[in-house]
Amino acid sequence: MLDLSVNVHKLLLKNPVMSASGTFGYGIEFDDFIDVNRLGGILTKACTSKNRDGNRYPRMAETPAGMLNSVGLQNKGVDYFINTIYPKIKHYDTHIIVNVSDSTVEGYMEVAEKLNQLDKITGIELNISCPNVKEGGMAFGTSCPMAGAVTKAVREVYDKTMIVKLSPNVTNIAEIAKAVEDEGADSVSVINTLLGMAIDAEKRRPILSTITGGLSGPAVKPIALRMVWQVSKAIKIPVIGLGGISNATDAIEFLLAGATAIQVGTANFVDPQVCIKILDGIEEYCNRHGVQDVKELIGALES
Amino acid sequence: MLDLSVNVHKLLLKNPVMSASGTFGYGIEFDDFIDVNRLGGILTKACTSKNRDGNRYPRMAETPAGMLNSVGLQNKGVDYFINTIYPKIKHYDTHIIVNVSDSTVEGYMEVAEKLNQLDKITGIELNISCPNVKEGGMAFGTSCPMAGAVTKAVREVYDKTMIVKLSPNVTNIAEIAKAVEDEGADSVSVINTLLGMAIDAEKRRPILSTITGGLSGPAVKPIALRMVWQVSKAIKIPVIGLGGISNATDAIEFLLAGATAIQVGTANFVDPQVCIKILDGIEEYCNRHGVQDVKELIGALES
Amino acid sequence: MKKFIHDFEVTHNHHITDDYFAIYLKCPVSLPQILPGQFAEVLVSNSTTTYLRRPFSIYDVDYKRNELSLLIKKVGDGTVALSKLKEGDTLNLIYPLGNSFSLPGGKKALLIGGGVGIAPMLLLSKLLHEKGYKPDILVGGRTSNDIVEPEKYKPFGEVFITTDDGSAGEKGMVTQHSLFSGKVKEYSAIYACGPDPMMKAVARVAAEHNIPCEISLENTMACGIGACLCCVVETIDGNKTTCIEGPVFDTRKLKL
Amino acid sequence: MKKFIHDFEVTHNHHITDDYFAIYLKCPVSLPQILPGQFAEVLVSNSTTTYLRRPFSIYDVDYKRNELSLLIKKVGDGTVALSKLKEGDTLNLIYPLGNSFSLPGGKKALLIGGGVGIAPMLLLSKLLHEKGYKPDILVGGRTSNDIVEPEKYKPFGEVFITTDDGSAGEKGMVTQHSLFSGKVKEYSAIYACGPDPMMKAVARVAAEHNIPCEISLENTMACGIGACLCCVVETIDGNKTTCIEGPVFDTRKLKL
Ligand SMILES: Cc1cc2nc3c(=O)[nH]c(=O)nc-3n(C[C@H](O)[C@H](O)[C@H](O)COP(=O)(O)OP(=O)(O)OC[C@H]3O[C@@H](n4cnc5c(N)ncnc54)[C@H](O)[C@@H]3O)c2cc1C
Ligand SMILES: Cc1cc2nc3c(=O)[nH]c(=O)nc-3n(C[C@H](O)[C@H](O)[C@H](O)COP(=O)(O)OP(=O)(O)OC[C@H]3O[C@@H](n4cnc5c(N)ncnc54)[C@H](O)[C@@H]3O)c2cc1C
Ligand SMILES: Cc1cc2nc3c(=O)[nH]c(=O)nc-3n(C[C@H](O)[C@H](O)[C@H](O)COP(=O)(O)O)c2cc1C
Ligand SMILES: Cc1cc2nc3c(=O)[nH]c(=O)nc-3n(C[C@H](O)[C@H](O)[C@H](O)COP(=O)(O)O)c2cc1C
Ligand code: FES
Ligand code: FES
Repeated sequence: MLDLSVNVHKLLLKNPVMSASGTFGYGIEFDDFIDVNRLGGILTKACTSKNRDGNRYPRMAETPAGMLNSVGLQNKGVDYFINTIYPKIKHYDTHIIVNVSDSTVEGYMEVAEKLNQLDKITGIELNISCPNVKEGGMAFGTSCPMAGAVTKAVREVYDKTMIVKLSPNVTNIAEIAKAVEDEGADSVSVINTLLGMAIDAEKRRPILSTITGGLSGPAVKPIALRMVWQVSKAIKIPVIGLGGISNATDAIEFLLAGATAIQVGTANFVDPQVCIKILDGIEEYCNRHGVQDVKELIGALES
Repeated sequence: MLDLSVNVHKLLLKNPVMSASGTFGYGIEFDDFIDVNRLGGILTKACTSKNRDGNRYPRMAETPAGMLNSVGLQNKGVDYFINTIYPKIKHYDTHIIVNVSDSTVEGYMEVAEKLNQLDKITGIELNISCPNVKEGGMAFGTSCPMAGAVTKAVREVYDKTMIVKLSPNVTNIAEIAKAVEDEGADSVSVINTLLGMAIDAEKRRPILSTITGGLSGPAVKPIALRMVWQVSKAIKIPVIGLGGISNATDAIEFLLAGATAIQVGTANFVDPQVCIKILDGIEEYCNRHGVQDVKELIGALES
Repeated sequence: MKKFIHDFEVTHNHHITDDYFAIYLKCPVSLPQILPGQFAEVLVSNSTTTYLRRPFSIYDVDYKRNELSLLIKKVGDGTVALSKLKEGDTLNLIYPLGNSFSLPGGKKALLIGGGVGIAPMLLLSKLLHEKGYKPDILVGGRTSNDIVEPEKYKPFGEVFITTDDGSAGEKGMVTQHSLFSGKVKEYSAIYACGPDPMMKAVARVAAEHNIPCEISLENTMACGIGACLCCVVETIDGNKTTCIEGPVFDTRKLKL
Repeated sequence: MKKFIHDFEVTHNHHITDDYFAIYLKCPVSLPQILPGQFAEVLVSNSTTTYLRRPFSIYDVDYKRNELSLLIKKVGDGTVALSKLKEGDTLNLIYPLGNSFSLPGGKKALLIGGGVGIAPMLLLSKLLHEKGYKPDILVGGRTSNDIVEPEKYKPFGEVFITTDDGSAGEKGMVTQHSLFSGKVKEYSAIYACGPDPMMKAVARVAAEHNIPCEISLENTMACGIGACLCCVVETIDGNKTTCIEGPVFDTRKLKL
């Protein structure tokens, strides 16, 4: 029997395939297309201490093999999440991990502390890498002291599995990974979006209301893969890989590079069934290669 | 009459379209396909103080809307360039700018000093951003002090136009741009390749002999455009934009973002006539938009 | 409403003019019910430069033949690639997406389509006609070339035409059509779809005459299913997704 | 040799087996002379996941009809997309690229093709035949399904076949064919194209018998015209580009 399960710190995932924050709603949006319960986990869209309207439209631009977004953390705040959304999603038989964002350390702490009370939220992902907000966001993720500080502060109020999501917009991502590992992160997810820009040449204007936005999709895969490889060599806690994963081959590449689990983001927009196809494809790959336990693939790159 | 000329420091380019280093050979390779003299300039492949074999095969991997390369500065050294290549290319009626690389500051200086003697080499481009060599290369381009130091040293031995080519693999590219401006760079080119990786899932091995390589092509365009915009706001010397430019619309986006001229790289592999198509397309755009002087477009982004 | 994802078969790709084409698609299973104003997210698999799906209103539905059609204007690489599909090719659709128009309060309604914005008005005029309403259909375009298949609407209501250059119908913008000086007050609802400036003008005129007005927006979308929050429009109740809470909005709710 | 870039018209896409197809292409102008072993860089414009051009040996040339053909094995998205092209479609080629095989020192020569590696051997056998040489053509494959159009070579020489599983011809690898125990010493040249391990084995056997041997390499390429230096192979004289200084190399020069 093929064992597809993996461990991200205390979380036992039934398989390594999760959905990425901000690209999968709360899972519900995909109920018509797939059995969400089959996934290893769901990362919800960002949750902040207060209601946020997000940025003005336009918030997205297609780019070669990818897209830019500047949604800007639109959500109704942690209390709304707890009262209105949580009841609708807690039936899922998979790990529900909430992506936590804010502009201040106190804000991150407030959200984490409140989520700590929810039984079916088995972990959080600290988003210290959002390029689309004026304050906080990516700034936390691009310096070791700030990344360490927010990790440390949230660690004090949060008991369960705490994943820290790293920004790729840095000179040395392994350094940042070490900083958050030192301050108590249980896992890191690599990568958030790369800061990019799109221009409408005819109108001579930026396409996004925010001028710059976050790049995602297949275009970023080579960069994400390199960063997962660098980070997984530098730290001991599990790495969750993401960035452009669109099929099972991509997913396996991330496992080989050192990821314990993977997340699928933008590809969900192109094919809402892609997560399940990736899962089935990983199984097929394991069977074809005589792999009995998917954990054998983690970091198994020969070089 | 439409004026397509632009000034990169002392260089008067007949138009803003140049070929990017390492993707256009010495120009000769394209003689069968286009009239190379029509270009604003040619950037030669990297020239180092000594002969270099480059990295082992495989040196390239296709990626979504792009490619990774790890050629690793293969060239026969500056003396061979002067004696054997220069005589074959000096007839071109366009600016020939040599891309200068090395592993040590002294190496850069040696190459620059020798090139300073060649009449028809009207400028050099300091490549402080090559991700594909073990020593030097990108390391120079990812810290302000090192970028400043090599710029300063070469400035002392080189009189003509000195462009410094920046690495995108940094947290803050504007800072590096300022550092090289302060040390005497006449212009910067933005961007070199992004560090990426590709894996062969079936063989469980990296595709490139060097494991990681430099990402280029349309995939990187949104990142390059953002960096050109950031850099051109931060410094006063002209910015040359490149990264994924594949058609006239792309080129115009870079001009609008603040580039004085542009370079076309990987797109030459897909269409060896693309530089001329871009040039014709810019002309068509200007005519259609009532632009009499292409310089009007530089930094003309409304926001 | 449940959403589906299916591989449709192209039964016919009808090139109407150089710029417009209608593509007829056979569903591999029984078509679910489709409401006027709903759209599909189409996967363009024959273009090297198109990554995300493209949203198109559902133009017509033939439940008997299990077919639906899309009316498309060539504006970029994705739509040009779709125009090249041939009989027998496959097209993957996520559908039916979005909300629908609400029924008018009285008998008469005005349906306005600008250019390819006319697409959702076909199903709407059909439905209104079936339910015993009296729709007038006003089709606007820049030139006569932008007045696409106006005869399709004839069975369901009276058709009026305007063009910017007067090459067909009355000259001027849709809101300058004589309907607006004449019988406009008889309408108990105005429905419109088209370019932004036209939508704003229609909303203004509707407000002036105090007629309920719904417009269908064409915000750029990444997912089409409410997952990405890219397609939002500002309303008096905050940001709403165009793909789930729209594309049809009451103009009084929008911050236009 | 001057290189060209042209839009060819697909005149026929011949599906030989599930895995192999030959695509016939008409040149819009007079075809330049094409040497055996030369290749073309093909732009795949009907695949969303293929960015760079793909190199293929030129299989056959018909100067009278102004046509050339490519023999292609489906291995990934690019080749699968090419297999879907239909008569009348357009295909952009940069060609003719690379060097060619040199003529044998004596009358008899052995041409070896493994799988789709047989492609460049057709023009070569034709040329040798024309010039009065006596080529033997040895075609190897995993199974009989990988022995593609062997009849094409019959007019120009004697054809021998091996398959790994013995489903056609002799069983075993090409270098195990009885030719190598028998008349191998009569050959004054061996030419080969195929998978890496086969090339190594052929080079070894040729060296043992002291027969000059040229192989055609299939290094991955980005540009095909000597501009990128991605396709290099290590030789005793340093790195050489496969696209310009190859794809044909004397095995004694290679560090295999
Ligand atoms: C709900 C909805 C229903 C639609 N119904 C139809 C329909 O029935 N028929 C039809 O032809 N089109 C319709 N559209 C618009 C259609 O989606 C776009 O024309 C299409 O996505 C363009 O794709 P492309 O690759 O050809 O162009 P691109 O290369 O993506 O873009 C070409 C140009 O068109 C502009 N553009 C692209 N998408 C949009 C958009 N959504 N709104 C405004 N400008 C845009 C771009 O800015 C660019 O200038 C609808 C859009 C929405 C959101
Ligand atoms: C000079 C030359 C001549 C060639 N002649 C022919 C020919 O006549 N007929 C033919 O069918 N093929 C030929 N090839 C190989 C052909 O170029 C590749 O099969 C093709 O590029 C694969 O494209 P793809 O998109 O289908 O596969 P990809 O998706 O790019 O790759 C699919 C698989 O094939 C492997 N692959 C891709 N390219 C190569 C390569 N060049 N060498 C080895 N493995 C590769 C990849 O690693 C991957 O595992 C030739 C190659 C060269 C360099
Ligand atoms: C529309 C959109 C919204 C996103 N929102 C969030 C978010 O709220 N929090 C977060 O940590 N990442 C967010 N991301 C980043 C993704 O989770 C992911 O890190 C990134 O898109 C790279 O993965 P991909 O290429 O598979 O999409 C968002 C991405 C997209 C495209
Ligand atoms: C095969 C290859 C070789 C390159 N060699 C060099 C080089 O020698 N020196 C250099 O400064 N940049 C080199 N580059 C980087 C390009 O000049 C350019 O900065 C980069 O590819 C981004 O532009 P593009 O996306 O248009 O290709 C090389 C790029 C490629 C693809
Ligand atoms: S398009 Fe994604 S939420 Fe509407
Ligand atoms: S493929 Fe570019 S040099 Fe050979």
